[in-house]
Amino acid sequence: MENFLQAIDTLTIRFALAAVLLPLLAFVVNVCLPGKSNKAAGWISTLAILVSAVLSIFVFSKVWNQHQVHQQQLWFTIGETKLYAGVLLNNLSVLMLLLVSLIALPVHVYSTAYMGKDENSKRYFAYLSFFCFSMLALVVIDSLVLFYIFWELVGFSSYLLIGFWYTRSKAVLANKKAFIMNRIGDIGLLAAIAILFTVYHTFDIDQLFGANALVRTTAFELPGGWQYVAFGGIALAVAAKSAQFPLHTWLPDAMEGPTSVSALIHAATMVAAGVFLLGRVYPVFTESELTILAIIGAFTAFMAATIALTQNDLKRILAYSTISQLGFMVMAMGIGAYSSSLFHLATHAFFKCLLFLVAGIVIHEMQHVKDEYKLDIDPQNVLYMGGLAKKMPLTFISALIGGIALIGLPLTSGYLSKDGILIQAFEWSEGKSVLFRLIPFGAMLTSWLTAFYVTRLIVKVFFGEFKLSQINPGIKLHVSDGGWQYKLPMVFLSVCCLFPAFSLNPVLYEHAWLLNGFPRITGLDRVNIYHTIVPAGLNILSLFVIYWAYAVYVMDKALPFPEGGWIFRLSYHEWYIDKIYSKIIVAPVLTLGKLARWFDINIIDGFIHLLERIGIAFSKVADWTDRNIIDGFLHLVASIVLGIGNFARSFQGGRVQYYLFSMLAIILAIFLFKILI
Amino acid sequence: MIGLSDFLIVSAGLFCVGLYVILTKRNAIQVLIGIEMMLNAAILNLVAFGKYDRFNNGGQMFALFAIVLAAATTAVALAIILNVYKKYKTIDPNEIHELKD
Amino acid sequence: MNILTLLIFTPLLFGLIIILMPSDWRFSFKYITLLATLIQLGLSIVLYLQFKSGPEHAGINAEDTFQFVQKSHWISLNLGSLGKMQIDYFVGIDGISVAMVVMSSVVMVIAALASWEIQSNLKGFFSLFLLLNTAVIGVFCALDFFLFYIFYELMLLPLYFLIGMWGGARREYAAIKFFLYTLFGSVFMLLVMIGLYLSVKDPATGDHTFNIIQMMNPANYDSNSIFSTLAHKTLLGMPARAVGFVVLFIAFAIKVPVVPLHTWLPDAHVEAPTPVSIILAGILLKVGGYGIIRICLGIFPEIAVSGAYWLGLIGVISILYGALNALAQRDLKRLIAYSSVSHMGFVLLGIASLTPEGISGAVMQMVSHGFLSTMLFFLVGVVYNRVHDRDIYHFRGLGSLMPRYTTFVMIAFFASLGLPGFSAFVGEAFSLIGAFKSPSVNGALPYWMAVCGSVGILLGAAYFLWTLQRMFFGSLTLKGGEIWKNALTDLNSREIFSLFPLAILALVLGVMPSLVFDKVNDSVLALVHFIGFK
Amino acid sequence: MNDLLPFLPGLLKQVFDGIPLFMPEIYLCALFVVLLVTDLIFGKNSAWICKIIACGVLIVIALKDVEQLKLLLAGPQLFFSNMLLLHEKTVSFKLMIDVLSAVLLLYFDWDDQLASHKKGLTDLYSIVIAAVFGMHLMVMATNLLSIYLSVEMVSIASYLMVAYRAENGISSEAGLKYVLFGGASSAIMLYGISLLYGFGGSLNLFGGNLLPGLMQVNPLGVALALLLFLVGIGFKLSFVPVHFWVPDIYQGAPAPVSAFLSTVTKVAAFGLLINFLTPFIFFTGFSKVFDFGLFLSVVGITTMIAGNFAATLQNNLKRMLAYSSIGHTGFALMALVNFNTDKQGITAITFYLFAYSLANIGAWMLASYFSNTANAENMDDFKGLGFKYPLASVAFVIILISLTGIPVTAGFYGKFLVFSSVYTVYQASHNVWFLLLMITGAITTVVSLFYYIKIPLNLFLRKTERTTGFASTSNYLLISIAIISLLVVCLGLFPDFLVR
Repeated sequence: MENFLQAIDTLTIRFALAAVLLPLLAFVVNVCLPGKSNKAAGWISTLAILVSAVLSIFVFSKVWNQHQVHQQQLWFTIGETKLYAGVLLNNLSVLMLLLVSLIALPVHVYSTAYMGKDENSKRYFAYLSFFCFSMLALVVIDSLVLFYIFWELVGFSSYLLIGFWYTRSKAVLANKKAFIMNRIGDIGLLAAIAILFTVYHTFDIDQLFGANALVRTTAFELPGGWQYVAFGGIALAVAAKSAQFPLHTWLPDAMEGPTSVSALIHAATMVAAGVFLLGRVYPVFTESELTILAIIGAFTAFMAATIALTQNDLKRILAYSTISQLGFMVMAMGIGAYSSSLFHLATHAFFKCLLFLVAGIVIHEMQHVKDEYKLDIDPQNVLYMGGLAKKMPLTFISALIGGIALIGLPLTSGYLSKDGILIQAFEWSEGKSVLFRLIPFGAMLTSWLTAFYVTRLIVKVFFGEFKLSQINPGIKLHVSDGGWQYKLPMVFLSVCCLFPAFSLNPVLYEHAWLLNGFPRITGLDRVNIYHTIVPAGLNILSLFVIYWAYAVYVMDKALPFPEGGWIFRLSYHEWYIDKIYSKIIVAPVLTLGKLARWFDINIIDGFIHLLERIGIAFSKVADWTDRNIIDGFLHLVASIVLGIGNFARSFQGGRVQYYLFSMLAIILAIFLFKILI
Repeated sequence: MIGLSDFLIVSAGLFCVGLYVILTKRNAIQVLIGIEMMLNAAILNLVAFGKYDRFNNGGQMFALFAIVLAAATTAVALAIILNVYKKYKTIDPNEIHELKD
Repeated sequence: MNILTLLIFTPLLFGLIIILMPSDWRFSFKYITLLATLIQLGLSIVLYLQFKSGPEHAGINAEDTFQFVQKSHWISLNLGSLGKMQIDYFVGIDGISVAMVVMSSVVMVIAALASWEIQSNLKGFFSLFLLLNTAVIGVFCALDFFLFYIFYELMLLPLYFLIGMWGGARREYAAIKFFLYTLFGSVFMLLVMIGLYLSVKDPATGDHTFNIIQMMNPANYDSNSIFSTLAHKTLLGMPARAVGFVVLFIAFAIKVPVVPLHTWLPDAHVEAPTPVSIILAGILLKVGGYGIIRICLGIFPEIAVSGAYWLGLIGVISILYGALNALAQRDLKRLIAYSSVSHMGFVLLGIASLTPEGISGAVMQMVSHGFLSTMLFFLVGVVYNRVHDRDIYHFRGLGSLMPRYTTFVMIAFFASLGLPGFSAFVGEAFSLIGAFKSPSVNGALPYWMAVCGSVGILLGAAYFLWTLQRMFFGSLTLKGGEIWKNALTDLNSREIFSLFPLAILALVLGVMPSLVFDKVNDSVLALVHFIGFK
Repeated sequence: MNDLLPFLPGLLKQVFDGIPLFMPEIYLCALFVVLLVTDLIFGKNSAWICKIIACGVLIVIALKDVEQLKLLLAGPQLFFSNMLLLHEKTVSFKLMIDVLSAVLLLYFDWDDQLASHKKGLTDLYSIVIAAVFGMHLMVMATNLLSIYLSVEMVSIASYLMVAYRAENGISSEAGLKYVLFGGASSAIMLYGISLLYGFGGSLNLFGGNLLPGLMQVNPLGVALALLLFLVGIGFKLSFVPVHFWVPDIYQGAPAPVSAFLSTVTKVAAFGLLINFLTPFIFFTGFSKVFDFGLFLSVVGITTMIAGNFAATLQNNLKRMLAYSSIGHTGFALMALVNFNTDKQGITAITFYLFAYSLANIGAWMLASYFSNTANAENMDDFKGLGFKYPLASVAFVIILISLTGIPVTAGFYGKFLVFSSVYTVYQASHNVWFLLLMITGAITTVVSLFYYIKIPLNLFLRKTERTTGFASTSNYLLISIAIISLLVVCLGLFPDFLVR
């Protein structure tokens, strides 16, 4: 029996390894393929990720809620430290394994159509496979050193993909920014790893944070409070990778990459790696450190949501919403809602990926329009869109599902996860001081803001009339949902956004199967009342917000052209609300959003640029020092040498009597010196 | 009575005069004369001291050698000065300074 | 015949052959040189494979644990009451040297390939090249201080001419600067070497000795000699052993180079022809690091311990200062030269940590930098040879014009900035981990140094990515217009043939660092043990 | 007269006893006469015959020198009424002088400037032999009289050599300066000698009561006398402050003569200085009267600095070599500072001087070579010549490297041995001056590189457009340069070959 179990485990490990390595293989094959654009490339990558996904499902089924599987092998020895490389499969890692491969699969299928015609499609798929490899490896490996390696490799592949169109200078600036900001986080992680190693002399994740976590059993204290540097380092790493305040500004810029990439990397998987890291090293944090995380997360969530309100670039809106949702996850980790955080990670991955794919299709079609009529517009600007719902119904429905999930209305997965977080946030703040109450209420407010901007987005894109036609009647819109490579992924992801994928009970988040895979929080008392009030209040108000937004963005334009009766019936009412709220709420909220945006551009980015400038200024100073001080010192030495030489030469005037005189004078001097001493 | 110290004083004076001559005179021959004066000062010393070295008579002997060598040096020097005069039409050592830094 | 001796003198032999051949055959010289380096590489691979690891082969301070030893009398001078001055031809390697020797052999092959671009005065170039090759390998193998010094000095002259005769516009200045800097260091090293020689006695014969290994044993010092560990003699009011350490350190630090002794390096690198830059950056800088480990740490361990703080400080300053300087450069080659300063700073930081992780990391970093700087300089050479310009701002969007070139540049840049999977990551990470470990294990370095060192990684990313962005990405604009566009052809097969192995090596060492660590480990442990953290 | 009669047989016996110890010098005398006679018989064509005879016999004399070692098994020998001393180190100095002179004799007529002298070189050969004879005496002299005699002998010969090319203005000017400066310094030296004689009551350095006598006189007087005396030796060695003549004379004199003055003469002068210093250093307590160690240290340091630093600014090759030879004197003085301890100092200085002389002769030969072929005198003239004359240029590099003291050349071992010997003394005495000497030595080594490297810099690193004005010259010169540079490298690889 024992042997049998071990054999099964070995098989599981092998499958997991295969799932990780297949994309790598696809990467190598793609690199070796001839030509720049090769049809085969897309299918090779897709095939690889398909098999990976299947294997992941198998691995998941073997490990989920069963014993953890951990196998390792000696990698190398340095000094007396042995470094092992191995695979650690527990609930967290198999969940991520499954999630990543399942999200990557539709994105790959989508990409074959979306990027297949690009002249460098081979390179694209090579990069994409490389990313999948790094990401899958990141979630299963068992050593902090390896974790760091793949942590940086996902950042690297994201760098490559953001700058995929390397001739666009904006893309290149964006990928540089992304890499360097991530590097800041990497340094933090490296420092944290090094400090952990210093204290515990191991890099093994299982030993450090596993069942008998060393970080729990052994005191983690260093003189001078350097263990806080470890925490700070991890926080920095999380902030950089998961785009948390103040290192979040790279993510909106990263939207310069292909939209499929944004869907996979910058919405679903890589940016979630920060949350995953928190999940991995969770035991290391103390109460106060967690609170800091919660504050960071809550603030980021709120701030990003306010910014998303006023954005006009389709992808940027989504990017800010991603930041906001990641903030939710980090906050959840901070308040101790470990499982809910991961739950939200999973649900968010699906609906955000879906939304990006939808955005991709829309942008793709807009690009067509732009190319066809040779317009000078930004195909991502939502102000030029509108009325697309009729032309691309499937896309519209998908967007709707994704949007509702993002808002967190019932029947969607988003409801389950997000409400869970909010409820627990209220429970957490129970009995704490008023200041801590800010977090749940802030989160709640953020939810409503989310509802607003999501509605605005969908309305702007899909409702009303096509704006370009309004401006220029000559433009005819003939767009569609696209081929099966577009439809299939959307359908798949849409299904995954609905509640049955996670819980049979559409209302109670606690019944979600996913939550049972992770330790429950014991520290929080269940406060029943929140379980009814919070979802109810939240959703009802959300509905109001949605309607209000709808009214603001559709009816403003729609009023002169009444179409639907129910809109018309409420118009008066709406006008009244609009009149009041636009003064009291909308204006301030929009101003706040603008303010936040301004803050983002001028203060945070400004600070980053300031740092950049300071860095460059320092480098100029260093350069100057090198040229003038250090080499100047050399020149000084040289001139001293020459000076002495010239002095010695000055006697050599060619007059022999002067020579004799100098000689005698010096001898006399020596003699006098002798007399004196 | 002329004692040793008198000789020494005279020789020292001679030496100094010689030195003065070689440093200041604008004529190579005069410089040579200065050198001769210095040599003679030394020779005077030697002879004077030789009085106290009865057994070896080193001083006197040395003096003889020195006189001979001085003559030889002077001969060589004069030959060279002659040569220089042919080339430069002057024997002022200060005028002849093609070799210098 | 001892394999090390073969390894050292094979290039010299070929160099003599080249000298004796008529100049009409000048086109065969490059093949002969390549052959010589390939033979050397073959020998070094044999050496690597036969090298035994294990604590009984650790080397460092135990003479019988060195491998491939050859020891024969070379010079013996009778000096009266001082006894005989006995200088041995004593070569042998341990884990640290084997890494350097193999790395050097590889780099030499690439440098030989890179030197195909040399057009003028081939006989002189290749014979000097091979002479330099001999000297370099000799330095890494010598265990007699005198022999070490001879090889060390022997590197100077060929380099002077290689830079001075085949270099760029300011080659005279660069060559003389390099020569004077290094000679300055080595002349004082000579003084310390003599002092050590007169302080140490071979217990077997009772004569003074230049044996480095015996210099490591405090028992071998004369009780009242200058460098005796017990006598606490002073030189000019300072402890003699500290002075000795500092002098030797300065000599090697010039080679490494550390701030502020580094200004010869950008000049020398920029002016040197590509193969010489490759050798300079790839190998010669390592001579400094190797010397610090073998000689400074080996002979003056207690000073190294007490001075570790300063060593680390200098290392950190080099990391940051070098990186900042690199950020400010607009000459690509100068940028890479400064990046070398920064990268070698990690070596110093790792060594200063005095932990096995740090020192192994430092050795790894040296090996890795050997390959990567070779690659970087080779790549700079490619573009320079085509258009004779290296100004970053004169190029833009090379990525679409020279895709293969850009690929290799990206590999080299990312490997250099410490992307995991490449060797530099392992070197830098473990140097830093050593530095982080140091405060709690031996207190040699404070934490903040490790933290500051880490910032170097960030700066490294900054200047490399910035360069990528400026030169390779974006739309194609060249200062030289169409002429340049035609001149800038993509890599040819010789160039790919040179670069590919380096990229692979950097990758393989990044994935399997055990290839280096397995050989190095025992020696590093022995060294750390010897230094005094027993 | 009658008083002396009883002593005559004894004195004569002393003389005869001394003759076996004086064999090389007797050969030299004979050689001198033979050369004069050959000149008379063969007239103008006698130059090459004289050259062959002179070189051949010098080699024989060198062998005779070696034979003398057998006589010394019993220890050092004083002879000719304690006038001269034969010692192992004097033998090695003599050997050095003979061998180097033989090489230089070969070299004389390869210099085109000298060879074109219309009166031929025969006279010059006899003068050289006379000078060599004087130098033999110098290294053996132990009596103030013999010292003075030998120094003057060499001086007079040197004056003639410097001014040999009477038709050349520069050469005459050099001769004039040399003779005036030399005459003055020898006069000063003689005055010093006379004072020493007066204070000590004896001319004999060894055995006599010179030193005890000096101990009883006012130290200041003794110091003055010694200073005046050292002027004469310093003139030969060219240390500060008696070095002013050097650049002018070396530049003005024919290259082979400068080579002669800067090598052989210096060797002899060092031999003399060692002889002179030995009794003072072994006489306990004399350092209170006059501290030779301190004096030589200070002089050594300033000489190194003055010579090397001034050389950095020179543009004329011969002048640069002149300054560098001043620097080398300073460095050799460093070795002298400590020769009292034991053999090591002497070995060091011997090796150093030989390595220096060898390389320096090579350098002067190259100066001749390039002046012959390309008319190159100044640094600029050397531009790009490396590619035109590769062998000579490579040899030049090797020789300059040896002069700088970089491995693997003889010069490096010279420096190395000197440093080690000073170190030994320092270790024993902890005299800070020795440390300063070493540091100065090290710094000036770096400085010396700065000017030596100028020549390879011009030869190889710079290009020239010049295409005309190249003459062909005797290949013998090139061959001997090559041999010398090879020798320099071989001694660099196996220095024990030389040190017996």
